[in-house]
Amino acid sequence: MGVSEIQQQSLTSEKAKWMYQKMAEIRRFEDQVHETFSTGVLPGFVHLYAGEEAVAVGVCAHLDDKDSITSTHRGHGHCIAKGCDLKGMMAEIYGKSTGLCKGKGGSMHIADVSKGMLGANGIVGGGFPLATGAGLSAKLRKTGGVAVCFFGDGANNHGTFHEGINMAAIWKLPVIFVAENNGYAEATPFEYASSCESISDRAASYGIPGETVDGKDTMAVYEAAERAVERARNGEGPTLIECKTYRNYGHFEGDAQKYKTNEERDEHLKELDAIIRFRQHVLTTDLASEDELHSIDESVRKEIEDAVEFAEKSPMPEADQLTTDVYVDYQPGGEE
Amino acid sequence: MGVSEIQQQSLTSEKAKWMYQKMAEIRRFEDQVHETFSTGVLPGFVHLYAGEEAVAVGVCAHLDDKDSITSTHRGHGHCIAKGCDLKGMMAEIYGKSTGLCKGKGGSMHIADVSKGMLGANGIVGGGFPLATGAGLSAKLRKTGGVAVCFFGDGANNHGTFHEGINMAAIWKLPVIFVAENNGYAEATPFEYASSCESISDRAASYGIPGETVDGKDTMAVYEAAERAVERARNGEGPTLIECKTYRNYGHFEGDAQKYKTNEERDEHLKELDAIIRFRQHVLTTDLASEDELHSIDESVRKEIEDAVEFAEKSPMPEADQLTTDVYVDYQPGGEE
Amino acid sequence: MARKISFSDAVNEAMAITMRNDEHVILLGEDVAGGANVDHLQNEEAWGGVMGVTQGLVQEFGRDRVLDTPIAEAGYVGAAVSAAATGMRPVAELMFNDFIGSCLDEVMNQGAKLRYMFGGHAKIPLVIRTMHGAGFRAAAQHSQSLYGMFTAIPGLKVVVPSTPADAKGLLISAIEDDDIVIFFEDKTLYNVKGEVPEGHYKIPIGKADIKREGSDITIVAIGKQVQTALDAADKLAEKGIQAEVVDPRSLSPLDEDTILKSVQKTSRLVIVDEANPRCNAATDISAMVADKGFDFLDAPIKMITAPHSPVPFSPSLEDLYLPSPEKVIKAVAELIDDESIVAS
Amino acid sequence: MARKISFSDAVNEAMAITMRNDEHVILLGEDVAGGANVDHLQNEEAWGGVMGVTQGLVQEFGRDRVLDTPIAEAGYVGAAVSAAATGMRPVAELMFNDFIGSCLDEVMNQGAKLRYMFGGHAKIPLVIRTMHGAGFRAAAQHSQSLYGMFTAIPGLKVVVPSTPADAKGLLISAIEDDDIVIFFEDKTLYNVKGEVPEGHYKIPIGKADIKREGSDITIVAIGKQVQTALDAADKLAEKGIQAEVVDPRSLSPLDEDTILKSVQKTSRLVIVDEANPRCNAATDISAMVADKGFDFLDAPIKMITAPHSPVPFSPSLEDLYLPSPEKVIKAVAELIDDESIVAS
Ligand SMILES: Cc1ncc(C[n+]2csc(CCOP(=O)(O)OP(=O)(O)O)c2C)c(N)n1
Ligand SMILES: Cc1ncc(C[n+]2csc(CCOP(=O)(O)OP(=O)(O)O)c2C)c(N)n1
Ligand SMILES: [Mg+2]
Ligand SMILES: [Mg+2]
Repeated sequence: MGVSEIQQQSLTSEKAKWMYQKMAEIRRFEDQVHETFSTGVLPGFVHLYAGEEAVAVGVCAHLDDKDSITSTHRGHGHCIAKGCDLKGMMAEIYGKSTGLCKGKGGSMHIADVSKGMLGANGIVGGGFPLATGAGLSAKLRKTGGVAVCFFGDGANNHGTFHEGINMAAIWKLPVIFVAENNGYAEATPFEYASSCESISDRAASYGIPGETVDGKDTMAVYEAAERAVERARNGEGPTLIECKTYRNYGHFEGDAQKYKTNEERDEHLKELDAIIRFRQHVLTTDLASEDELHSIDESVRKEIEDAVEFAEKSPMPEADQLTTDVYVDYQPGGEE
Repeated sequence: MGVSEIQQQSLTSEKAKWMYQKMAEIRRFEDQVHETFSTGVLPGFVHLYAGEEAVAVGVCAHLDDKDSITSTHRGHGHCIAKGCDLKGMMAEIYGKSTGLCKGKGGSMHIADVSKGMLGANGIVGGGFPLATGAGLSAKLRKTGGVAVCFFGDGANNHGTFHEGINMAAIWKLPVIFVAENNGYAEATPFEYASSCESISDRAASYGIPGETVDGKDTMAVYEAAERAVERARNGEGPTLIECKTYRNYGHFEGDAQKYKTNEERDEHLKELDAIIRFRQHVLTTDLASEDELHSIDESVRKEIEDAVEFAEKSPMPEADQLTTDVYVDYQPGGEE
Repeated sequence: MARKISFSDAVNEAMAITMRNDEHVILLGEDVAGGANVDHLQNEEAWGGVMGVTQGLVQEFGRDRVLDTPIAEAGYVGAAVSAAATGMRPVAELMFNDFIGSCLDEVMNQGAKLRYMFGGHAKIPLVIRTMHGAGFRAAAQHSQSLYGMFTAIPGLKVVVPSTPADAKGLLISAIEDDDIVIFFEDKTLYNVKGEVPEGHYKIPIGKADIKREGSDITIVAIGKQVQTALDAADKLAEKGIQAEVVDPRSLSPLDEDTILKSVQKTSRLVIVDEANPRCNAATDISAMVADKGFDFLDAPIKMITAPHSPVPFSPSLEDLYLPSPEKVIKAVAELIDDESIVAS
Repeated sequence: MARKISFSDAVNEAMAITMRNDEHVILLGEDVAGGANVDHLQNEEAWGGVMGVTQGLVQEFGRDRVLDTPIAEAGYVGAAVSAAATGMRPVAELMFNDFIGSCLDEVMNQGAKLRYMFGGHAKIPLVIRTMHGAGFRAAAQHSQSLYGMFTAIPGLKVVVPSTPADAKGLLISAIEDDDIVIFFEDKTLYNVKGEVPEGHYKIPIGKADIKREGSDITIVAIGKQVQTALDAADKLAEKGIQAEVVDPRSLSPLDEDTILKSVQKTSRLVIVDEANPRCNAATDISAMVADKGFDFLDAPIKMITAPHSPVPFSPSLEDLYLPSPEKVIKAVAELIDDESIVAS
């Protein structure tokens, strides 16, 4: 975890604290959802991002509202890192009318287009073409924005990976493809399903740079993303970054995780933990003080409590919401 | 065009003559269809293989009926190289009841499953999963067979390329992926649409061997295919071979070919012509005599004439054929 | 009395039995076993399907016949098509029917058409098992009921069972069938238990089943909605109205005769289909009756379906989205022109 | 009298006009220009679409706005969806509607659902132009009419024009619409000429058009089959039967009122739809009338469609596959119960 020169230049104290805060928010948000889910209150499929915080935050640290991201079924972390409102997110997961999507989307479809968050996505591989299109749009509209596609190791074998990256490459679009290689797609190991050793090896197929970083080393992700975003903003085209990471929970809530070993879990949940490591880094490099981080921890705890309270107290959507928002200019009649 | 040792060992005089014959059949068949099409007799879209004979023949020289191939919209050459009946093919292109598919398929869907020819295909990229499945089937049924997927440079950017090859690779299936890079997909150059320099570069994504050969050098294709088929039969998994080639005619009959230059056409139709070069090779290496080749030319001419006559004289399918062959065990009622 | 097992176990049994009988039957799909290449698992599954429906099969048949695939629906469904064309009898699992978006070409343009395009010189003995249905709070991309889309495609057979016993007998028929069969399993039915015969038995594809006899009105219902119809019928019976509940069981082929005979008897028809309302199985059946059974009808044909909207996530909305016995009863009241039926 | 131009030119004009008015309108698809990166072509097209429909546009608008794509339907249709969600107004060309097999997810699970799943906080002003229809000897994978599949999907609008003037006015409406519109062009109509107004005009999506007035029977026909219906109507007129021909023009939304009013007037309905017969637009319209217009009907609702088979290649079979005026007349004769109509 050496402190390179680039990073010393680019990472301000303010940004470091923002990153720490976002990582803490993600972790606490997910731990909270995990706990609440176990009580049976939450509907549907929920996929938690805990453990992978360094990826979403290390990348989104370089983005602002004019930049877009596409996400996955495991999208809470991307949402938080891209600035989505925690209360609106939590309410959405509860299916409440105050949710970011009025309760119509749920965990797998949280979005906030105004923030450039183009949606969690229930379809594996769904994000590649969307990110490419957002990059095309940014280029044509000359916004200076970039698009980031977060995707899993499982998605790396879907046809849309190939089509999306190839198109971004031939058109030199400002897109960054960020693989979150957490070792498993559901219960299937990366090594079984993928014929490549590293996902970044596949960059060569598209004549673009590819690199693999320790995805639990926040600074490593941050630096790789910095290079890629700069390339994209300079009109040099896409980059593929593979972040080796690990999800702390199961594929979704309810997964017995028979495919994991105790050793790997222990290692990842303890010494390899991204937040512990980033905290250490920030302290060592004097980017923030113990006190500052402590007060962030406290405020995050409060934020999440508030979000839960907000979600719990919010009403469910009313019946008249069922067929609104299907079209812009008309509402299909119900069947009764 | 050096004569390597392998090739001297493997290419018998008999096989060389068979190859010459098949190449001549393809060329003459396609020239004939081109001519007939211009008279307005032939229905539909017709994509001609003339110019690319070395690929289909150089590969299929290593196959027999237990081996399968998948083909493309430009399928006549693959059909002939895999042993489909010329009369049945021609009748099919005319839409006659005596066609290989009873006139129901047409040029884009000629097939003869008994010969391992799993169909021309109107869907670009349609062949990748099918070839992988045929390879899986051969492996599970332990037939010793291999499957070959012929595909174009345009298809190389379709998602099925990625999915099919990845699956064949992880399961080490006996499949050979043969790119026919004729420089264009319809009116779009390979270099524009593909972010790779060579299609074979993409083999690295799948941890399999990839090589590029002069696809108009029959022996180069033959040798590359020999290595790949051996690898496949030995259970070592798939190979990707890119054959650089050229189509003598337009994308389909009726294409003005504005995207080609006169120089490239001249070069390809004359000094680079695969049949002229293979003829030369066969004579130089004494695999056949001038007389033998001449009599092959004559018999091929006769064969094609017979095929045309057969097709012309054959009847159109009867009305009762409209809804047969949809299901194995019942015939859906017509709407009158 | 036969033993009672769950819908999920019935489906599992059908696979186990056919796999024992014919070594060409293989399963493939995402995590149908799970844990491939995991040292401590070997021939032990990690999952046995996302809902556990294929549990135990890799233990019995090994990983060559219970094949975990990459997330590549076009790849493995297309592979299953040609494996079928070349001598295998695969059962491919498309985890959610919504994922047809990633492999429609392989089903519609390859699988369904090969036999016809090849002039009958091919057969594709393939089953695609897939999960459908709303009510699971799985939101818009994991809750659709797309059997109408498949019914529209010539060359496919489409089966939508509503009970464990039907599921088992129909799945055995599907696997032994020489055509492609798309086999729909409602995710909210998996835990429902019912009497299921032991061993090998077949229910023919293309035969509707009268789930309840009645003389006053015909209710044709699909999949899980058969239960909605039966619940409505129970309540109607309390009001003296005898509803006949017809379960088509397969939508392609459709057993037109059984439906028409019932309408001939009752003169009134309500169709319950939880799919979106346009170009769906409900309209298909209605149109068939409006043509061939017009003279039997004394009243309009009513359809109870989902509205023309994606499936909402929020439980409050999703419950409204689905058909219900109340909605069915309301439609019946309209047809019988007796509002008092709805009242209580 | 307005000038006469072809259907193809009418479509082309609609694109040119909207592109001039709004720089956010771009075209993308395979060979919409053709010849990208070819030295001697530059901003000159090689093709301008496989049927030449987009000819001249790259010359006027340049390659940034008339964008040739790789053969990657999921890629570029998906890209068009998010480009639309982020401020562009793309017109993506899916060369043949059959290729939806390669990009259904992008249309059905992304494009059509994003707005709803995002609680209304997104709009997708995207048009997908696509070719459909049999009769071109293009065989099973290039001849389907799949508008029923799209009509079934909430979130999409579906337009199927039958004349050059409708095509232009509807395509302008589609491009200026804030929802996804799937715009169907029958490949056998491209050379058909008709009067087409100059300049910018819109025909509203969701308004049917009565292509011929009549009082004895209603014929609802879709796309190219409007002409089949008109031909049948001419022959029926010779026998003294006045058929009203209704062209829905858009299937989603469907102008139910115009259809119902016509049936109210004529009491009889035939629907002509060249799609395969199951779960198609014909059954959809029939079922709508069998519900909401039942009391108007004096006879069964007949549907003239293709049979339940893939599109055959052979001309002799393909001609039988398609609806024809004769088939329509035969259906009318049945409904009016006068076999003498068919005789000559
Ligand atoms: C097209 C498609 N196929 C399958 C699924 C079911 N599914 C949901 S998540 C998942 C695994 C994804 O693995 P990966 O991409 O590695 O992401 P991770 O869950 O590890 O973050 C699968 C198979 C899906 N949602 N979409
Ligand atoms: C999925 C799909 N997309 C588009 C087409 C239309 N199309 C037919 S052939 C072709 C070009 C194919 O190019 P290539 O793969 O290089 O093969 P070639 O024609 O050069 O042999 C295209 C775009 C198609 N048939 N299928
Ligand atoms: Mg993963
Ligand atoms: Mg090519």
